[in-house]
Amino acid sequence: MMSKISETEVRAEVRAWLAANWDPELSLAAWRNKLADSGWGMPQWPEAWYGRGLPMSLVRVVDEEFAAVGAVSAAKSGVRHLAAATLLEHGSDLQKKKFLRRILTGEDSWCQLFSEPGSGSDLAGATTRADLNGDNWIVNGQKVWTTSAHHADHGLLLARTDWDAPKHEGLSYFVIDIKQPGVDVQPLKQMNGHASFNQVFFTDALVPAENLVGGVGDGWKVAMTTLAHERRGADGLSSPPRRGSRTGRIHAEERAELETANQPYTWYPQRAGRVDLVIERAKETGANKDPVVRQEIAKLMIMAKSAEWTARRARAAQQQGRPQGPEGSLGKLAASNVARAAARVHTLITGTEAMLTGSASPRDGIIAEILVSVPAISIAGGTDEIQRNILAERVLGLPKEPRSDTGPFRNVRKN
Amino acid sequence: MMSKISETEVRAEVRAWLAANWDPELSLAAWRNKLADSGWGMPQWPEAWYGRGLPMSLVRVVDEEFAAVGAVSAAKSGVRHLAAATLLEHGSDLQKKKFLRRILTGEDSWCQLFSEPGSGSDLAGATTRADLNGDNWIVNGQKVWTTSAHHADHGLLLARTDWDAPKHEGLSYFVIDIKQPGVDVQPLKQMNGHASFNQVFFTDALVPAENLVGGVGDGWKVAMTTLAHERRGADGLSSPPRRGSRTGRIHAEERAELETANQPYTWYPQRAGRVDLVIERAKETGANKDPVVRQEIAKLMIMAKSAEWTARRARAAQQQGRPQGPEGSLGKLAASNVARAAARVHTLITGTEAMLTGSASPRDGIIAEILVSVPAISIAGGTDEIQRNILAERVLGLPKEPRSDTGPFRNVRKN
Amino acid sequence: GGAGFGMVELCIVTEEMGRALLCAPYFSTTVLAASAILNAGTEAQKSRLLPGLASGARLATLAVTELDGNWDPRGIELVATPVAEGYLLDGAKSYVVDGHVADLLVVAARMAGTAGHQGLALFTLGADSAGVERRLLESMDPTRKLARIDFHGAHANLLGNQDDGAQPLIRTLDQAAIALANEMVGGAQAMLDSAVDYAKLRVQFGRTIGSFQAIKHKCADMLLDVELAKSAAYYAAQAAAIDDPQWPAMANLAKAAASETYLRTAAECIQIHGGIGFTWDNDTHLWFKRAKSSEVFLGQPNYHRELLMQRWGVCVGEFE
Amino acid sequence: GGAGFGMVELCIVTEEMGRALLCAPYFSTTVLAASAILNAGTEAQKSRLLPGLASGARLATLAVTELDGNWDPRGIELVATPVAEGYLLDGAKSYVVDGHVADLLVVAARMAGTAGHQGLALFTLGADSAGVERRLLESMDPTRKLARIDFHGAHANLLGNQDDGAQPLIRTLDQAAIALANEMVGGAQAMLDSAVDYAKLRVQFGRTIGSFQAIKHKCADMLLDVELAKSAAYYAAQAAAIDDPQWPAMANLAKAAASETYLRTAAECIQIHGGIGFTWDNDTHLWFKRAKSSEVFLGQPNYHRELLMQRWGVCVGEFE
Repeated sequence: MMSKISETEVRAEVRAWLAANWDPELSLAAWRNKLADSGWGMPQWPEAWYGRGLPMSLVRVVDEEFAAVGAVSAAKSGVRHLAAATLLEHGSDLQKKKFLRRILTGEDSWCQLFSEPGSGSDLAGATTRADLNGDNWIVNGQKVWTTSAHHADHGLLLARTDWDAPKHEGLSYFVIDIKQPGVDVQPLKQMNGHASFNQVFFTDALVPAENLVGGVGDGWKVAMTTLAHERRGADGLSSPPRRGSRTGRIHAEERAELETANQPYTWYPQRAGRVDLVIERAKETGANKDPVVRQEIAKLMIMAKSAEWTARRARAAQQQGRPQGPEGSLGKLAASNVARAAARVHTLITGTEAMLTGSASPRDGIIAEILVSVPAISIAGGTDEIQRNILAERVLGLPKEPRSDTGPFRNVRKN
Repeated sequence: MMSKISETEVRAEVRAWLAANWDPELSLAAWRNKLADSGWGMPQWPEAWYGRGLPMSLVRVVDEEFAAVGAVSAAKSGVRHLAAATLLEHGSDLQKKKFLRRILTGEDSWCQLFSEPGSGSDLAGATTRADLNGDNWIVNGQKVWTTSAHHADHGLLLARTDWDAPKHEGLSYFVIDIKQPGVDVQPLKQMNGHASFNQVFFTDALVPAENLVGGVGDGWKVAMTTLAHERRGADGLSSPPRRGSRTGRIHAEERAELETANQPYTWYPQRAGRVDLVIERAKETGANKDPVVRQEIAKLMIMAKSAEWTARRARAAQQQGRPQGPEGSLGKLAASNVARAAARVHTLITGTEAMLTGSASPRDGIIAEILVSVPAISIAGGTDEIQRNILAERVLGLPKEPRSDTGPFRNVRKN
Repeated sequence: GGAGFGMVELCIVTEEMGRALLCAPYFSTTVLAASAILNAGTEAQKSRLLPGLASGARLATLAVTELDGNWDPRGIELVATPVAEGYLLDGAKSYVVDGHVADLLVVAARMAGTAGHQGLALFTLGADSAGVERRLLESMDPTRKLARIDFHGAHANLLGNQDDGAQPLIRTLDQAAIALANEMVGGAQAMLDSAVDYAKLRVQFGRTIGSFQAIKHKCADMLLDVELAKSAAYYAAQAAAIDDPQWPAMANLAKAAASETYLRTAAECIQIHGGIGFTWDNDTHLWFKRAKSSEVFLGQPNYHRELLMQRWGVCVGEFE
Repeated sequence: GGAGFGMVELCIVTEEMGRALLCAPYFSTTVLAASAILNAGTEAQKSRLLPGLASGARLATLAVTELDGNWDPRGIELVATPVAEGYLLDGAKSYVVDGHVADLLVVAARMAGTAGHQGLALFTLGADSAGVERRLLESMDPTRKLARIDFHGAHANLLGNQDDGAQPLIRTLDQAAIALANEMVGGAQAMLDSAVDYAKLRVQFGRTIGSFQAIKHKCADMLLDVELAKSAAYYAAQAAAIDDPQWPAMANLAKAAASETYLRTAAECIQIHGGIGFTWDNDTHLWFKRAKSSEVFLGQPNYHRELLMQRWGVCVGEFE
């Protein structure tokens, strides 16, 4: 009953506020500052911090009302929302004050500085070091696989502050200013020609002591929060479709923002194998007349559909309250199998033309991009081997392997 | 030059001896005792022990002459020849005297008592114990996967004599008399209905001290000799085809001997998948008209042929002097893949009839026997997983895993 | 009403039976025969025939496949000839589940001189009728008994009315494929559980074998395999229950998915058990044989994959 | 003489080139064009054309496939029309290896009004002849350059005599398939070596990743895969060398085996390298792209498997 009432109240309140304030001719920043001040941009956030402390069930109502008038939302894309979630949970008031507003106005963009050349699967093996010197931490080392670092303002940095503690206990978590001389951002080109990631080199880069998130040595715990939100984000909770016209200054600015945000991800659908194209392609090439090809298409579609329905079952279980757990690895592993199978079937269908690439090749090069992008899916975001370990240990309860990385990190074998 | 001459000599000598002694109306035992006395039965054995100390190159000559007149050879089948090879290398003179003659006359048959329910892949983890009591070792425990133990006279026994030594160093090797009250032999029925193996239970079984082969604690080293000869035997060095008639008492006795020896192995071809039947079956069922089936047949045949040629390349390399090494595991692993694929293709070809078994089912039940026998090939004689370890470590030189079974065996975790 | 009344409940039962490898004649009587009667029978026939089957008083089965083991109804050759009252059946059926013990037989036959889907209909008769000759076949899977049944002018009644043609039979086979898929994922789950339990128990080289990555990753792949096949089987049952127009295609999808998964999982379960898993006294082989027999029962995976492609209109289907 | 004069030597070279990923125009000039001339040419033509190719003074290639990428000679549509002296070629070829740099073109064409294997023949002409239009294609594999070549009444000479028909061309394609199979196993070996070397070097969780069973077993499977494909490629080369009547079927077998193996091995090599293996600066992708392109070059595995079955008489072959 209670929530029923407040739902009506909330709907009335937000509707009134939008009627009074929404204006497509405002600048993106101006509008989002209104959102920050009113708390309607992130209604689930605490009232103290640009929110209204609403339960998620009511956030949906606010989203619906925003959608109804086509109002632009607070900035949510990319690492930004991971930064916000992490700071809300572990950040100091000073840090929240410094960063949260410009996160949700979208004026600042953020990147994640966890992976290193020497620690990919083994994230906690980071060797980028931070040493306290007076009021500053001095950072030296290298990070990699950083999305959009080249136009980020701040980075979420995992660095080692104690070499005598065990691996997971010697790490600390910082917010680092990317736009400083000690930080050098280089693009990293992939085998499919895209450069969606960066390498980031630190040479005596500075982090003010006040930018330490959580305590010294709490880095791994804080990073887990970031990663948990990243996983949840991967589930892709989509907002309701927006009604209303898309004209007006603010929409133009938002489109530009989204374009920049999505630029690194244009090849991701190809990485997943573009199962959606398989049957069309079979028909347009005439490969559908070959019973051998049909068998392979069927095997692929059976796997892909089953994976889709497995994800659906997992979500249903979550909605019945079960936390999104290691089952996530099921979807990740299934996605790898599906993508590899899809690449095989696309080759089978495309035949000799699969030797070509670029705009003159099938589907303006999309097919070729599938073939050279699929190898990434079983690596990025945790290799298939890591996913199998997670499933075996956390879902099936099989014992861990004997560890070789215990004791002081200083003495642990490294690259 | 030298060997050229002695080849002629050997040929003349054996030919003369056969002319004077070969008589198909002799009893098998009588004839083979002549072979033992003359040394022509095992010409590669030392002169002191029923042989003539000939190099393998000349043994071929002797085989040819035996074949030419159709003379029966010394008993070689089964575990017998492993026992002889092991005793020749590690046995005491007393042991050679006691056992070798009746091995090559075929009057005694032998079995191998290595595997245990608790130590399959991990052979050195044997827990069957032998404790010295006066002039006898008292044996207690259980062995399994023993071929033909039910009509064996002696067994090659691997048992633990020291529980404080590390795993491989606490084992000793014995010749045990199977026909004694303390030894209970039970058949072990498999999922395909055959019972080719036995379980052997020891309850205070006795082994005279003089039957210890090698020293106390040398068991693993001695067992390695047995296993090496077993592997070599698996290569199947076949003798030249025998000419001459097959009539006469001795041939009847030999046929009976062979039948007994081969009885446990009748299903082994089915275990390997019977690739030889695939194309015939496709033609007789009309499945060859289905392009989808043809693809699967082709995949199978390509794998099978490639495996066959890989084995041939390995043999060629050995003939050029390279010792038969871990590459053996390649063939073993390939055989598993081929057998599994063959079972799939036989099912695909046979269709609904694959639900049947017995004499009324396709090929008098052979197809059904393939389907329920193939699962054994990736387990027996070392699982696929063990073969992969061998290939990774001994061929590719990848590092071993950290061990969990070092230190006194008493403290090692067991089943 | 609709195709799938009770499909979800039916599939929950078959999944459990598959897991426990129960050998009750449930599949023959309820999944095959009762569904056929529901799909084809007149109201009168339903109320006359179904209660006995529901109560378990009578066992029944459905005879479709003939000596060539073809599951495509167009291959049916057994002929029904109309007589004064009812029909006479002539021909042979094989691979009839529980055909040796069933009291009531539902038989798919065609009118003389017809071909393809034309002229197909379902008939019922008592198994003890004159002109019916039954022989138990020696089946690899001891938990699924099969019979050959010869009909020499055996007197039978038409189920429903003849102009329904092949549809009730096709619908029955699709429903059965979904029920079988659910039975198979139950069996696959049992094999996964058994493999994992053993891997936690069995020690080699001083460690439980479940701590070796080779075994851990094998089990993880089995888990994924089983979860995917379950999703397909459950989805198909749901689709049939709500009479989603896609449900027949989902039957093909689920049957193909579950067949491959069950066999792989059973084989891996034996592999993880090692030698002991190949012995008669270890029950694993019973599931393995059930998996083998289920793989081809109601049609092999490649048959169902081709049907799926045709029903999805990937190619011009000669099927429907 | 025979089909395979020098086949073994040829394949030793291509295997090494595949391993090192050499981009010399060896395959186009020696494996394709020179073989075609040896198979089809008159003695006079051989002694006129081959020395220049052998010395490397002139580059040459063979143009077979057309815009549809079909490797079955029966699909050739490019027409040769006899004129006073020689022939005029009209039509288009594509996927011609090194077609943009070759000096001499060997072209498969058919006489107007013929179909199937009838009326096929090989022709030679200078790449700079009038009526020849060449365009470099954008190929995924930067180490295998491809061109489209259009012929508008270009003047060409018949290679050999016309009544040999398709046989010299078919023989050339079979030889090329064997040479390519050997090139591919060379590449696969390079991928295996690279993966193993990296697995011995790379440390995660305090151990070299090569000490984890997941990686060890992956490498063991790669080893088996590569050894089997090598055996097929070597055997086919031998069979061709001694003109074993089975050799054309062995060409199909080897090409299919090597294609699957090379691609799997390259993909696993990237997987074992992890993220770094997906980067442009890590050379692994060059072998991967070569594997991808080799998989379909001269015909996909399923095409060669079907040919194998037909040549073995498993089914009535429409091929030969």
